[in-house]
Amino acid sequence: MDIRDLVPAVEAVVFAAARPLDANQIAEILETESAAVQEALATLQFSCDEQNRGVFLEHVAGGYQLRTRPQFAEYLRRLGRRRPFRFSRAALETLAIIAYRQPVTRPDIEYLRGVDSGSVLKTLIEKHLVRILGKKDVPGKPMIYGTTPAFLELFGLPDLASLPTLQEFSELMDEGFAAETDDSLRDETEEQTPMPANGS
Amino acid sequence: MDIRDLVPAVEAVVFAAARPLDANQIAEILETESAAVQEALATLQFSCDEQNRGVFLEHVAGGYQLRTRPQFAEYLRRLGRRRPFRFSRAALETLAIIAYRQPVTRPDIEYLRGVDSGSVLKTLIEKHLVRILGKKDVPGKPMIYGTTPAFLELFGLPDLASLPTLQEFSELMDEGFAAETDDSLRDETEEQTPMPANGS
Amino acid sequence: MEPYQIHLENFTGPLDLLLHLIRKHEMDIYDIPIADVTSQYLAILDAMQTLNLDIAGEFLLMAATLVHIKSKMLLPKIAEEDTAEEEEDPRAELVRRLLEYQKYKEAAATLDERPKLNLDVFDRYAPEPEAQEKSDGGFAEVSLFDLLAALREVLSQNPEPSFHTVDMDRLSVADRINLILERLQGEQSIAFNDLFSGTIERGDIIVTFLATLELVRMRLIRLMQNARFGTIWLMAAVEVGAGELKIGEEHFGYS
Repeated sequence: MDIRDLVPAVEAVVFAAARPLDANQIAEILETESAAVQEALATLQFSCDEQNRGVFLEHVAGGYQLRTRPQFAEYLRRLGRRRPFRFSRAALETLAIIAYRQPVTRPDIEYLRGVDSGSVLKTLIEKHLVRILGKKDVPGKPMIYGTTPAFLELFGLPDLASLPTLQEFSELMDEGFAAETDDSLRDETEEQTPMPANGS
Repeated sequence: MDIRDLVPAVEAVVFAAARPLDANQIAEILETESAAVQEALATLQFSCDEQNRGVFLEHVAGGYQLRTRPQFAEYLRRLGRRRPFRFSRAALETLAIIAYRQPVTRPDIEYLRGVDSGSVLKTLIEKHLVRILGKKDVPGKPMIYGTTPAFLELFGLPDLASLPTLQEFSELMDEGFAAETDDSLRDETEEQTPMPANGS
Repeated sequence: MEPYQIHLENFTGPLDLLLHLIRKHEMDIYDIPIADVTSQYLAILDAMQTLNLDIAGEFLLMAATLVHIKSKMLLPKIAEEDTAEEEEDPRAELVRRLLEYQKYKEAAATLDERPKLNLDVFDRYAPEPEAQEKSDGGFAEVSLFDLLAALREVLSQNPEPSFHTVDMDRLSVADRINLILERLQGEQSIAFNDLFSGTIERGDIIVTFLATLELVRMRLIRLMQNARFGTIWLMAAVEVGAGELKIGEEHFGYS
């Protein structure tokens, strides 16, 4: 299949698939090379942006999916397709901790948050955003938790490595409190720079 | 909304809608005139054809819908066949009993489930999640079932000892249904399927 | 309504409340005026108590921690050089936790700003495919949660007390049983001692022993010994014809 035919074929497959598909999966369906599909995906992504289309190609949860542009959100909510998740701050905090620290135990989460997190954890599991990964090989064998592909899909992330970088304070921690009155240190840490927005 | 914005907006609405929508319905969602939507639909239809896209706008009973081009039908049928195996409740129950109770016989499973489990067992064996471990030296020489390495792989577990115990799970699940419970969650659970609603 | 009730609901926990106080009063997080922050924190709890509002245990625990830090700060510093070096600032642990918490709080806010599926962006409406038992596309995502929920459900309908206490040991034994039966496939017999080759850990030995006993009890294997103190041999209790376990055998080489 030449590239001129491949781009619409890839579009059709991505359009028809219920879940994000990666280049290998698409290549298998179209009986072609993964590299060619990769190229076609790039072309499709570009032309969605270029041709002022209502949808864009998002790299999400290890695959590709067509999604409507965020600027139409207000109208599309009126379609009443599915009730969206409404996160409490507690749920978001817990989800962030699990996303960045996985595999993580419930006591770890609770130490970081300073509050009991059982019911929040339960809700996140029931919403299939968090899953039980198994057990930690330490005394007491606590259950360990991590995020699901649905978490990546919800937030439009290609993979966990694409999570926005955490504001890192650990360097400072290592130096301990001997240096706490050191002004140069304070300057560095006081700039509460918000994390990169990381537009998707 | 001017026509340049209206075309992608119409595309987004048609793309995301659960069923075909007519110009009036789209106009209502986009808070604009039906005539303008009609014009945008014509532009969209034209550009789908013109820009060599994998989908086209079809006027079907009751409205407009984006569909994949017929020439890709063969590939898309393949996509349909690739549909992943979804666990029925019976399959999940049987698998859970085997996982936690192995080595186990078919009568043991059926005693716990209260129903014939032969065909479910067969499916699980065909799916390489369950295997015959051997035969019991008692009258009838019943077969003994256990899980396979593929079972562990599916659930991302290093070994069976890493399966959370029912007690640990129950402790988490019996956490008070406090403030975290909301309606979207309740909708999901009422469906009676213990599986993720969208398989992700 | 009372301002403090609204207040409480706005905070996810004591760390969140403390961070708020530190920011509001423009305190230096690396040099927290512990007396000030403690009195402000306690004032909020007092006000809530006056209104007969339930205060979560974690908030009270933090109050105790703050008072404790405050009292330690009031103790005269020991002058001697050697001890002074080892002594950590009493606030250090709290500061570490606050900074760590703040990191995730901000991460949560950043996450929340992203366009979310079904709220800000929409995928194509694809109706749920019917459950398909015949397919070649691998498995739909299924989680341990689903497995455990199914187990819990089936057991709640059919209570059998002994079954409810599936514990780790039992599952470790199940692992070993699988291993032993796997080794017996295609072998006439295996030496009991060979089951322990390479095993040094006491727990491992016990698990292997229990697995062997369980297999004998279930009449899945037989043990044979030719002479007193001779080698003990394990063999399948039932000879399995070559064709019979064909399906089973395939599973070892899953791809």
